[in-house]
Amino acid sequence: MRISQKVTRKLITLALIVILSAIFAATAPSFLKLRNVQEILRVAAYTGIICVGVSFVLIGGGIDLSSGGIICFTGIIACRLAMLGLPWPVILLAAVVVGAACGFFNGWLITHFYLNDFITTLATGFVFSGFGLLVIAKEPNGTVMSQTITNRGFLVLGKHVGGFYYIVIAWILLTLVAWFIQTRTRYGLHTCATGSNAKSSEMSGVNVKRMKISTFTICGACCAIGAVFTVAYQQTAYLSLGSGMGFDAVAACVVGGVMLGGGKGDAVGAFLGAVFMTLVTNGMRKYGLDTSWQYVFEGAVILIAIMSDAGFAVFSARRLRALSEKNANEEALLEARAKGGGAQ
Amino acid sequence: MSEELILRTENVCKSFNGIQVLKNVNLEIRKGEIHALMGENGAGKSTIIKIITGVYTKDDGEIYIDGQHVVINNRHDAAEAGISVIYQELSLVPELTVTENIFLGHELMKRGLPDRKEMRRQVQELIDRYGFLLHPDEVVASMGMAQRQMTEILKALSTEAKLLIMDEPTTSLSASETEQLFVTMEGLRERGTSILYISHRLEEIYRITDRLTIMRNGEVVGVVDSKTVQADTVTAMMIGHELEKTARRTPNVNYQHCIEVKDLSLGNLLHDINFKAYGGEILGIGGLVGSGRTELVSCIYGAMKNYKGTITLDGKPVSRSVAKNIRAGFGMVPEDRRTEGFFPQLSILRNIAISSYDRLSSLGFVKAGAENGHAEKAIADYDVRPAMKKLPLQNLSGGNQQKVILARWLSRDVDVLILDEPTVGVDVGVKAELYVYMRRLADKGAIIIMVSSDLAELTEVSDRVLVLHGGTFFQEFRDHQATQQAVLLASSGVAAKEGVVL
Amino acid sequence: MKKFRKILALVLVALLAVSLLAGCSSDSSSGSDNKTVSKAKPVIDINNGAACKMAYIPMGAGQEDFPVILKGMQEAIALYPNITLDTYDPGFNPNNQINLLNECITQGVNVIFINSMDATALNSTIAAAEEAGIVVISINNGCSGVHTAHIQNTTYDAGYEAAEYLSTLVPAGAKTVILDVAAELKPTCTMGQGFEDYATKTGAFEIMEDYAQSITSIEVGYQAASEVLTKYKDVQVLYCVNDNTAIGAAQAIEAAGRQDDGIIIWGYSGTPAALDAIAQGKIVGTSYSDPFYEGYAAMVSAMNYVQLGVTGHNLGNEFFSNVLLPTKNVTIDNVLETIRGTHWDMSAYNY
Amino acid sequence: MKNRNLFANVWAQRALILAVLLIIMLIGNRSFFSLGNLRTILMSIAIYGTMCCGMLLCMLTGGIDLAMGSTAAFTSVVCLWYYNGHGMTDGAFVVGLILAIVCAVAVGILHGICDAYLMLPSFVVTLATSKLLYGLASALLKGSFIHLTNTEGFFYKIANTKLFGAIPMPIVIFLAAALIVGLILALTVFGRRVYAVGANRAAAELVGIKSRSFRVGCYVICSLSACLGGIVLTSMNYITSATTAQGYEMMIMLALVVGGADIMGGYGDIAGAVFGALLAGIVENMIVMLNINTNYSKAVQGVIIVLAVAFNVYNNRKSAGLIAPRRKRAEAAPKKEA
Repeated sequence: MRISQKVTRKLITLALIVILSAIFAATAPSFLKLRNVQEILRVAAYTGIICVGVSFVLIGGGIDLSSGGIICFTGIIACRLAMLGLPWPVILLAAVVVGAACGFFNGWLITHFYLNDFITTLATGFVFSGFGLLVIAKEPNGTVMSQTITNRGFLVLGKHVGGFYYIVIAWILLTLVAWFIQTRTRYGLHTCATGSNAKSSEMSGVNVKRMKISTFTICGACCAIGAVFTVAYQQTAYLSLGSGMGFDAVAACVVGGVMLGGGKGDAVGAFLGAVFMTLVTNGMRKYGLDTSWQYVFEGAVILIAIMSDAGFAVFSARRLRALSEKNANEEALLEARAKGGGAQ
Repeated sequence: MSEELILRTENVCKSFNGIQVLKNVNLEIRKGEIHALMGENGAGKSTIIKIITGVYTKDDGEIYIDGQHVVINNRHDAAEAGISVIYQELSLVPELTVTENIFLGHELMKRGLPDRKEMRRQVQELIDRYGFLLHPDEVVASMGMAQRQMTEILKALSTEAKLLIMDEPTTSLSASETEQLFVTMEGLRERGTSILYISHRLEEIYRITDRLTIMRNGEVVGVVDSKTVQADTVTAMMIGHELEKTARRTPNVNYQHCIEVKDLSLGNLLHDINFKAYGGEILGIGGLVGSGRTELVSCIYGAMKNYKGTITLDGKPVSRSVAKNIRAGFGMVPEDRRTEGFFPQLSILRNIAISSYDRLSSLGFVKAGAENGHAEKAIADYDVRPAMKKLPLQNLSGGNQQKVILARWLSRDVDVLILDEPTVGVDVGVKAELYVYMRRLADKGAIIIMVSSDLAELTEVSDRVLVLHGGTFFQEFRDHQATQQAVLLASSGVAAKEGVVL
Repeated sequence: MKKFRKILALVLVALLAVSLLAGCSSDSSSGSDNKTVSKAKPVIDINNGAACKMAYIPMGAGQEDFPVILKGMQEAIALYPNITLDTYDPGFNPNNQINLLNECITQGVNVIFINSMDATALNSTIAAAEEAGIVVISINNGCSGVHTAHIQNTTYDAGYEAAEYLSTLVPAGAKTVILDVAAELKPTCTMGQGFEDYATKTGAFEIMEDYAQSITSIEVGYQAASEVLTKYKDVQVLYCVNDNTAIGAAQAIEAAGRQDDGIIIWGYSGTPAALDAIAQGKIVGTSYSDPFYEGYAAMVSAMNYVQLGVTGHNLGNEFFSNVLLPTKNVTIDNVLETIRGTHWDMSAYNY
Repeated sequence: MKNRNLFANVWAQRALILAVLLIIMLIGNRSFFSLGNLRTILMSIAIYGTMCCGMLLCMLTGGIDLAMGSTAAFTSVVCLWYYNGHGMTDGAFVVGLILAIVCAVAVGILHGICDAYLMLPSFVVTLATSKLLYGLASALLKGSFIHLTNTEGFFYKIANTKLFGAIPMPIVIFLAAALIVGLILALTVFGRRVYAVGANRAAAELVGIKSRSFRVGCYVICSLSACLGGIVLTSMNYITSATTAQGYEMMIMLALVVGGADIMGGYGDIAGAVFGALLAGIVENMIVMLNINTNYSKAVQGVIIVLAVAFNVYNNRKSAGLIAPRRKRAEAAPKKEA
């Protein structure tokens, strides 16, 4: 059975990752060290968990730029709760609830008022980081107080076991669950349908509005999970937590094949996208090269990814046309036969 | 074909804000029959279909499915009653596979998850039963037009549809794909599924359908057996009353001023097109929807650039750039005004003046006075209502929007005017006005090429008619020989006696 | 489809290979890391050729004194070809600084210099570095967690001495606004605190507001100062915690047409632009310290620690050694000789 | 069909918002109403206001440019790098400026081709180029930054002289840019075509406008305005680096949206853009004046933007007749009865 386009797209990203790691491993001594692999996975996990949430929104035909704000808000809440000495499950649950609420607010605002996803989530991102400032611990004279978390029950989340940070394990689990939901459950099918052709999905009885709101809610929850693990690792929360993550997560998803426009790609693609982007950044640092080249390279990689994907689409469109040309020459044959019959 | 009826409508009536659209429509479709429905644009065909499928609600009259009385207020009622529709623009989800599309909205669940194996098995079974060339796991996006059509049919059949309504399914299919579709439909007929087939193409009606209902002006004018009916009787019933004779104009044709098209071909759509359009005459181009008329005039206008062959105006080659042609005096009223015609949120003034800024500006700056004057004159000349030049065009009625687009070109006394379905969705009053303006322009010696599938318009308004069929010109009707029947026959490839076969 | 995938993969590999080869060729250090860094910290005898890798992580590309500190460091290791120093650009983002710290740990670097963006955010990562036997030295804005050394020019005394000098220029109880560092840097940059303590002790200044806002550029300083000017019409002294804010404040006053109201502006760290502004009388003065010496001192202490094989973690001490470099009040009278002696790149100014 | 309802007209809505803000300030802090404070507000929005005018043309034709900040940084770095490297004479400045303009045009063309011809998502493309330009700028300066020191040269005078002794040049440049773009949109054929391409690209093609190359032109103008903004900002701060004008593109887009523009194109005008920039500046200033923690400014602007977007959608849908008065919506008669 021919491998479907989705799998091919993921194979390309996987191939790039393998090639890139091979090159880095060959030329940079410290690349293959256990600690470096751990580090790559940990950083990729932080972006990856947000990418899982964003992939739901992208597949559903929307876009979410407020993940930075949600991370800041839920991260600070987690930090405040951790200072109170609560165990990590309670904190994680509280953060996820708040994150989901922020996501729901996004989805409700967009579907209820027919607003444009891009601008609305950009604006709500600012609003959520404003909430973050509201809840952060402050000195009596109003300036922000910086706190170091010492609550053992919470800091365990930042540790690693058998070489894998808990955030990495959570990331892999989340990706598998998300992939299962997106490809195996009815909800996933309906999300993909809504993203690909909202009108006909609605005609077939899919509640498009509820779909859109739920994708944003899931995205909010994932941002909260990512924030909690990061705060646990850094043992503190600060105002600029998660800044710029909104765009990086979308870029990683696009590189992983979850394209804007809806219906394409899935969580595993986003996983590979996150790994690839982190790999590029990490690898480039190995050469003591002026880090500005790392930004140049990152920009170039994103451009190549979208162009190759567009090329991919154009190529498959050309393949389609070739198919119909093949039918055309059959036509001459049929034309002759039809003329023979003719009408009375 | 057994005798009892799958569908019977009894005196169904429907009117929209005062206009009676359907008058006592009785439609009868037998079990296991492919029943055709024909009628001119505006005869009420799609309204009765929309009532049967629950898009509109009927004013009165009854609908019987399988003999039982049925109330259909929305799509779900229609689906439960076993009626499903395939619209012209398909309603498939490109990113999903065939199986997922077919079961979208009513997936079979097992232990809370969609039961993929079972659904795939059922789809495979349907495919084998009807002999489609489909694979259950192929993604719709990577499929050709015919395969998508089959998937759409399969989707209808998967809900045990007793009656399948197909609205002009073959417009964008190639001949081989159409043939595949007919084989499928014959397979459905054997298995007892009845099909209501709407089409303009007579040869298709002969080829595939058993009986044919003809509608005109919201009434059923006759039900005939497709196999034996003569083409002339069908067209006569469709046209019925003679259009009240508008004064036929005797064009003073200026044979020097002409556009000549020499052996033009475009992909596998058009091949060896040769004709001339003379100044002072209105040349009508007939043919069925999808026979390449729009593409032909787009080549002349320069909007389509990848054609082979030569087009010359008074001997000089016509450029392939729209901007140069406009400066040379070309103008085009596009087929679909909403997507290609007007600028919704811009004012009437802007919509009219947009084509004439070469005249209304100097050194790149728009002369406001000239622009206002130009627009106000156009609004007055062509009686655009409401005559408020600052009003966004989206707030106007269809007729007035079309007038604005026409005014866009007539206001710069264009030399070559191309009109593509100029009077679709326009009320009768505005229609007559548009014809007057066109005739006035022709009298000034301009070349006018009008593409239309409104037979009355084609025969009455244009002085000469060329009919496209099978990718090339099939027949020509000179100096008003064209009758609606002749044109209709020609567009189906049946040579009418009046015209000259090319 | 197969053909396309092959072409795409080949193009990508070629691109990656070319850009990386370019990268490798420009990489001077291929230090053969002969001794793997084990748990216990071995003594690296740099004086006779033992290789030593060092990394400097500033706040970001726009940090003004970064090139001068780097010049100081490079000067200190000029005679040691076996010591290599790499620099990184975290782009003013604490999360990137954490990732870069981990990067250095992985590359088995021996010494890390860092200007931290947040007093507490980096603590856990720095502790990890210290445990791996890496000497971590923070410069200027330091970290509250345990690390080997914190080199900074005396921020508290700078504020105190500046207040002392300014009190001689203004009548007691002069209305003052402190344009202070952002909250997260307050624990380690205490010049504002020094100024305030002097004011409360001697009553020389009436502090109207401690405006805690992270100001990195002159333009942001300009906006903050002009807003403060309109809020407090009668302000007499503007104590700014960095020179960009001071120059921005001078611009704001000029724009408001109040240059002859005698509003006193005092900066901090003495960048070329500030020295030039002092020379032209736009600002009254600044607490000057030459970042070159900071870099030099940091490198020297790093080399000592590396030779002794001692890190803050090994010493197990609660408090890390804090090297305070004195700041000098530079005003119109001693600005010219300071300019002559400074390591700042003053070539752009014609002195 | 003029709707007499007071708040339907866009200008009434804007006047209402301004009135509310001014009343708050009357209660809050009187010194808000000084001429000096007005100049402060205008100075704070001068730079990205200029860039708003360039971005307006791009947004009107349905484009998005997230790389404006990095374009401003990169072009100003190139200009100053050349200026300092070649004796800081006015001649060197002109050559530097030409180099910067060439870079800006190149960036604009890249964005235009990716969006109009290759149909790539311009959101991700411009995000990628912004990273690319940041990297190139910091590579050129080896990660640090570059000073503008020649205070006699024209480069310095751009932002530091005052027109008629009172109005700082950046404000003059901002108002001039707004005026020029306003004139272009109101009076020139180019302006008419911008609105036509924004309203309906296919229809524009049929009226003789090559909408694809036209949109590339708009992207180029957008990048050029970013270059102008970068140069003026550098002259103001006597310093530039890869991080100059970082994050400006967000403020610009939000200001345009508050001013009535639509991400999908076709809506918006220069008065709206100026109003959006002014409103952002006023809010920023108010927050400082009312002693609110300045980090809240982004959150407050977020709220205002969501309200503005809701207003815009409501206005556009109402004028398009999508929101019919209650009565008529019950039985929406079909427009085209086949």
